[in-house]
Amino acid sequence: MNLGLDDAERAFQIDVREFIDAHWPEGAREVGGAMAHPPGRRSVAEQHWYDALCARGWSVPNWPVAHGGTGWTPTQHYIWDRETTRAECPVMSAFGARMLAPVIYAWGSTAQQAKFLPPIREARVQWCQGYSEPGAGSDLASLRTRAVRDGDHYVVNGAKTWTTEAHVADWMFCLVRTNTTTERRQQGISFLLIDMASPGIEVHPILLLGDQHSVNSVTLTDVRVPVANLIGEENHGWTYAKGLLTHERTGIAGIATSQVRLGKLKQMAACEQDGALAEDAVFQRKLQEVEIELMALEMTELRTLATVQEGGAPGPESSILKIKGTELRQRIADLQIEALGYYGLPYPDDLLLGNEGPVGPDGALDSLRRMLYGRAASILGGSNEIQKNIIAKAVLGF
Amino acid sequence: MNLGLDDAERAFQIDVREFIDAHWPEGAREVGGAMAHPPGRRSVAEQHWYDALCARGWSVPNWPVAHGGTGWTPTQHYIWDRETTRAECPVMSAFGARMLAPVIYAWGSTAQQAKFLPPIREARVQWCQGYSEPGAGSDLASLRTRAVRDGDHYVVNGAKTWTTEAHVADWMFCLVRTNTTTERRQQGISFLLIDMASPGIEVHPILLLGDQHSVNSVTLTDVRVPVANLIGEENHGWTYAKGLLTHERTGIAGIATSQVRLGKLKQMAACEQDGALAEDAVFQRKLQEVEIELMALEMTELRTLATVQEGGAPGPESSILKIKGTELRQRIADLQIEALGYYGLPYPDDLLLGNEGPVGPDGALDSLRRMLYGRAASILGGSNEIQKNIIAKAVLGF
Amino acid sequence: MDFSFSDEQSMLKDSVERFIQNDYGFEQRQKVAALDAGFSAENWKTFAELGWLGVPFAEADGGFGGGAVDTMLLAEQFGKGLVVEPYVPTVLLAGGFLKVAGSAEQKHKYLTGIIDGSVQGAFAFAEPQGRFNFADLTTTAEAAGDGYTLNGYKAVVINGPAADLLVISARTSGGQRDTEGVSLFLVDASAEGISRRDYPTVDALRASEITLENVKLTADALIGELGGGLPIIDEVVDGAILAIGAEAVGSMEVLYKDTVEYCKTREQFGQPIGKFQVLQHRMVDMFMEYEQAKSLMYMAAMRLDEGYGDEAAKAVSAFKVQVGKSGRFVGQNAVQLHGGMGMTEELNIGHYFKRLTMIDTMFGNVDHHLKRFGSL
Amino acid sequence: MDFSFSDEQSMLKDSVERFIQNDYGFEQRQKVAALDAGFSAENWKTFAELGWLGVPFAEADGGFGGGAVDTMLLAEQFGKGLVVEPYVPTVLLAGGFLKVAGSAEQKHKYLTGIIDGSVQGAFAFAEPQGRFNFADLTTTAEAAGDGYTLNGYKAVVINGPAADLLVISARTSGGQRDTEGVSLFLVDASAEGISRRDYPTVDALRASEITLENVKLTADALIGELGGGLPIIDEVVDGAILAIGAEAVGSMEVLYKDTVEYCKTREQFGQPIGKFQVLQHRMVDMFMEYEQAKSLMYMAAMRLDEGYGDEAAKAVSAFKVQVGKSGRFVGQNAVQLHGGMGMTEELNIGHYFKRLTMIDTMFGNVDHHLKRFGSL
Repeated sequence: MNLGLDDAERAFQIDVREFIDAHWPEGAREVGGAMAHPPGRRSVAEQHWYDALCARGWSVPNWPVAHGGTGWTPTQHYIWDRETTRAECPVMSAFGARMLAPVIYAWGSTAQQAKFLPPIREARVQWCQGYSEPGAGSDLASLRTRAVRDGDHYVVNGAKTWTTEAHVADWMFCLVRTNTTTERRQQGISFLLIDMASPGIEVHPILLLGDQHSVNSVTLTDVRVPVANLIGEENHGWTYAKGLLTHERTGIAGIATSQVRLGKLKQMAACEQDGALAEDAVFQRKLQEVEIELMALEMTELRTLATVQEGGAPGPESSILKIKGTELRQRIADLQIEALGYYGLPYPDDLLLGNEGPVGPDGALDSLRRMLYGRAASILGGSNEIQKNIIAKAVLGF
Repeated sequence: MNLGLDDAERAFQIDVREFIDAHWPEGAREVGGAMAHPPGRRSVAEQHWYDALCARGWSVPNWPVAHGGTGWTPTQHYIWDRETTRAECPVMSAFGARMLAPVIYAWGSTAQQAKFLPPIREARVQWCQGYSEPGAGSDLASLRTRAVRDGDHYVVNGAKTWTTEAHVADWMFCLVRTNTTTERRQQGISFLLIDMASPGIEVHPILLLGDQHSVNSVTLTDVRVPVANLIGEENHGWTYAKGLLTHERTGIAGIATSQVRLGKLKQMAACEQDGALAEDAVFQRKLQEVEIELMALEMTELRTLATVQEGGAPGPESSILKIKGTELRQRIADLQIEALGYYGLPYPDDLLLGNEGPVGPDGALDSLRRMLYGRAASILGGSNEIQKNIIAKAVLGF
Repeated sequence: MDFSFSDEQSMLKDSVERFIQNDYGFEQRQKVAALDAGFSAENWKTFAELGWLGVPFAEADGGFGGGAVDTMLLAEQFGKGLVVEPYVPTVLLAGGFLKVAGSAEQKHKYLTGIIDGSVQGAFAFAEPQGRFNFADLTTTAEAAGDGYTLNGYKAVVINGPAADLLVISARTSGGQRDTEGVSLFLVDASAEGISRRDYPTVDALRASEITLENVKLTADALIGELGGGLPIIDEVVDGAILAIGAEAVGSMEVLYKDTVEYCKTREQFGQPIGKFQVLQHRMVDMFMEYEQAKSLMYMAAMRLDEGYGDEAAKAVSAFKVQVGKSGRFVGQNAVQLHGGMGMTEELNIGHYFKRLTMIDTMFGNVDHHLKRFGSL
Repeated sequence: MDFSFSDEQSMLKDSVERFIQNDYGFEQRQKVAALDAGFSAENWKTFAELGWLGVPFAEADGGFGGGAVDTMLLAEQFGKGLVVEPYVPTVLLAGGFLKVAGSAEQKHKYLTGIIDGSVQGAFAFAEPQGRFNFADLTTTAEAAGDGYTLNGYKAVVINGPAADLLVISARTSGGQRDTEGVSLFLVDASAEGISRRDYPTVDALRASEITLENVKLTADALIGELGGGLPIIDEVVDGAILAIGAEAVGSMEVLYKDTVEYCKTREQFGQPIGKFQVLQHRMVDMFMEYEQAKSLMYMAAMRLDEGYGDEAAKAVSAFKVQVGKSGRFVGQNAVQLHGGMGMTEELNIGHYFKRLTMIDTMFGNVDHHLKRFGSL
């Protein structure tokens, strides 16, 4: 048992740092991570970063080596995540690389793997996730979007909602109902890949608190999808989606991001003009409490990763990461607002009055947006209440 | 709307203070209240206090005037409760005066009222409550103690548990099952008054954390109870018991007691030898938080009392008083232990090694006992989880 | 002790309640908030006609002669409707300074306009370095001839864009955080040397950054004693805290009740989500937080009506602490229990949440008022 | 990075686990705790035979050569069994001072006895006025001839009644709370001038108040440098904190698992109470608290094994904070969910709760270690 890096790991860390310095220079860094505003179209700097990743073979480290992954040890993954987060490197959209890809390499046909994996690995194609439906929320299995077979196509009709990045996505992976007469609601669901350019797809923005447009509703009217785009077997989509949800839970912990934000908050409190926060035992205590909980969660994640290395996919324990990770992110965001004092009030957002630029200290508006939009963290991707149900059932045996 | 006392109320307050000074002198005061150790046999000073109360007609202020109550306004009750709690006056056992008596004056026959109420009012007879049964906990309606009619007696067989003060009680009011074939479990239950001297009753102590013996289990074997001791109608006991449970919830808030204990804790923190706690912003903050919550709860209680004055019995809102009141008492007890530092460890209790007297500052052992025994406050009398169910149903309409 | 309202108070409450129900539904509110001005001049006229703008002022000054309880009743209803009209800055702050410390001439000059709705006011007190300390001032007023010259910078002045009359705090003597040496001035918002940067706030109010450059004031601009402004600020702001706290209580009532309704109707996993015990208990907690805040609201109002002093200030701080905590809990959980819908700009829930979050900051957050409570 | 145990560590863990399961059931534990001595001499002999008493000591000194991870594994199992035998005071405190700062002669003189089980130890550091500050000392050691004379009073000395060897902190120079001037002495518990008042603690340990009146010490009683005791105390106590924290983690595991089992079987309102979602989620919270505490336990152990310094001290304080919070939550809720049964002396639950509560106090509570964490 030890936490230190061995020589090889230390060499790897240096390698990563050099790579970052070369391809993601200091300028224009901004904390990424799961809850930052998802990317619209990319900047030149971002595109360069992705190109460099692909060239180096580091664009999809988590994938199996056969499909272009790196085969890193958990420690290497940990080093990679920490270093890139600290440097605020761009984060590839999770939908393709972290959520869909595992389904394709586990259950996709060879042809599908050949067609869909390379563009994701090379960050050339953006995906979105067509799971939630109006009125369904966390209860995915109640979905009603229908896909009816017509020759070598499915004809899809229905509506999806809370579809992040749908407005910039090239493709959507989508759960649809292919059989309406099953006993259990989880049966009769299929997993389809849909080209967003297909006729019959409409995307409407949903404005969320603190967001500047990342979420959408999507309607599908007589959308024709080639049968070749069905993953695995018809009516077995629920199985594939379930495996995927576990992956979603690990990605969402965002510990390194929280560490970066907490670090900035501590710095801000220390640099405050009259030092009121730096000398405020009560405020400092809150920072210390968050820091300790983050340390604990980081260790919990490392323990989970160590288990993964031995046994494969992360178990239901990963729900802890989701619950605690989102709680901590929300608390840090709240503390940021506290630290801002009256400059937590201004919101010169183009949604309201027209944007003349920031008011108050640097980043105040971003902090506010993050605090507001951050409330979604404990709701989306399976609310924290649902996560607790999962732990109660799968870990405690209820 | 005003919080001040008018002239009559101020005169009453002076009256009460003089009465207390005359009959409960400073010496040997100890905070009473619902969670203190219930009285065993009384001291001379206590007996004097009760006698004085009876002579003045103040022993059962909450009762209807016709039965010996005082007819006070809510403000007078509030003044009385505050002044007697601050002076740490003995508190009459709630079982007779606050829990049983309302049942008797509401549903008892004239003969029962004449027989049972005066000894309670005069503090001559002690009662205990035979509700809970082994294995039943908060689910009262599942009770299994049977009462079978035999001439002009019931023959009672069964067992009760968590019976506070059974070992010093003269009588027990008891829920028994008189019909086992009903549709709903709440039906077929009767309300019996049982002389604890009856043959067939055995009382066994249950030792609880921090307690020195107040709780018991009671077995009833062929106990003969005159039919004259049945309250109201046979099989309707649940109705009477339910009304009574509401009364239990208001009694249990213990706000004035918490105020006294918080006051002592603040004093202790201020007098501490090296002043560490007095200058500790974090500890002071916790005291301030509790003080504010107590202020809020006191106002909530006053609002409830004002409603009572208009409409009669307190509604399900009184569950707030139980939940918040017990939480606050527990928090104050925890803070007392925090304040004690290492002197929160010694427990020279006669249950363990033999009692050589206290170690550490005055009252340290009592603080420990209170902290431990205080955990029962959120369990007994309908756990706080049950109270929330009650509010969800009765107030929010679920 | 008496918890009942007088007939006048009940009438006032009913009148505001009716207005909110009939004329201030959520859609109407959103339209009003989206106006350039950030509020409706027409509504303001209605407030004046209904006498609400005169509630706290003495009858001799043309007011209604109301006390803290009256303000509380009015503001609680405003909170239910998420009213954006600048009642607090104009009537309770600008008006409040006149009421508490204004000379007969000053009252005569300005109160009529406030009461009839023709004058808007604001209190410019915050500075970027000062956090929640009213005495932490770098803005100065220097004696100049018969009057004063103001120089400095004021941050986040709520209702700055619309205000005709500014009350400005400035240092006339002492060090940057001394309690003595703080003075208050009545300033015409169009005076030379004043420039503004206007913007909306998170909760859809309007505010300004105000730069003061050699603003010339005559001697009669001073309100209260020279250097004795701090106790006046405490008294006036505590009255305003009661009002925004009461707004918060009104908002919490809407949130917990709307959440209960939503959970009763919204189905998931084949049943209304309100069947889930965890959500029920969460709503019970929301209900209890609301009740506790309401209790301290009554306490603060009654203490203020007994006369201003430490007891009243302590009750106000206790109330503000409770409002901060309860508001955060109720607001966050209303969003959480509404799921994705609670996050949308189109539903009312998120807007109440935003308002509650901002009320916690306004005039000092939980930590600030806990410390103040402990020091009184 | 590596989270796996070595073969020796796994063997040690298995051996303690077996002992707890076979020989230290709750009833046996209660019998042992009720003995006059407060623990079983026979068990202590077994500990010695199994080599546990030598775990942290160098092989050269007759020990096992183990590190913090080994102590952690052992203590975690002790916590599952609520072991009352005085491992921490004897092996980790008295033994720890010898290991960290003892001279070759001192080690030679005492370590054999500690390792073979014939010597009991205790660390007398707390004083009534000192709260959690190791440097706050009124006990003094004055130079007297070749040696020292001790005078003072020590509070709540765990294992005081059984200890043969006391390590006593005393001031040899400086003011009452100076960090310099704290010295440590090895003192024979039967020395003239030492008197004790013995008593049990809430968690069934044995402790003493110790009065020191002109206790004469020879020069070789000093351990470490004169006046340089504080850093030694920090290092030794941080090792002990890891152990009691690991005990807490073991206790939490028992509590959350027992509570889950209880809720699955206990019926109320016609169904197992574990069907109630509110209770399920509470148990999930208990589980998460346990996992978080366990994570920081690993971290603290690994940091200590990297060598003592600020990083290690910081990890230990973080762990102690987490243990305090998690322990309180898990303990209180285990009692709550067991209902009345959780309150009884006859069930194990309440005893774990008591132990967890006391562990929070021992060596400084949550507030103390939060502050220490922030200062490192």
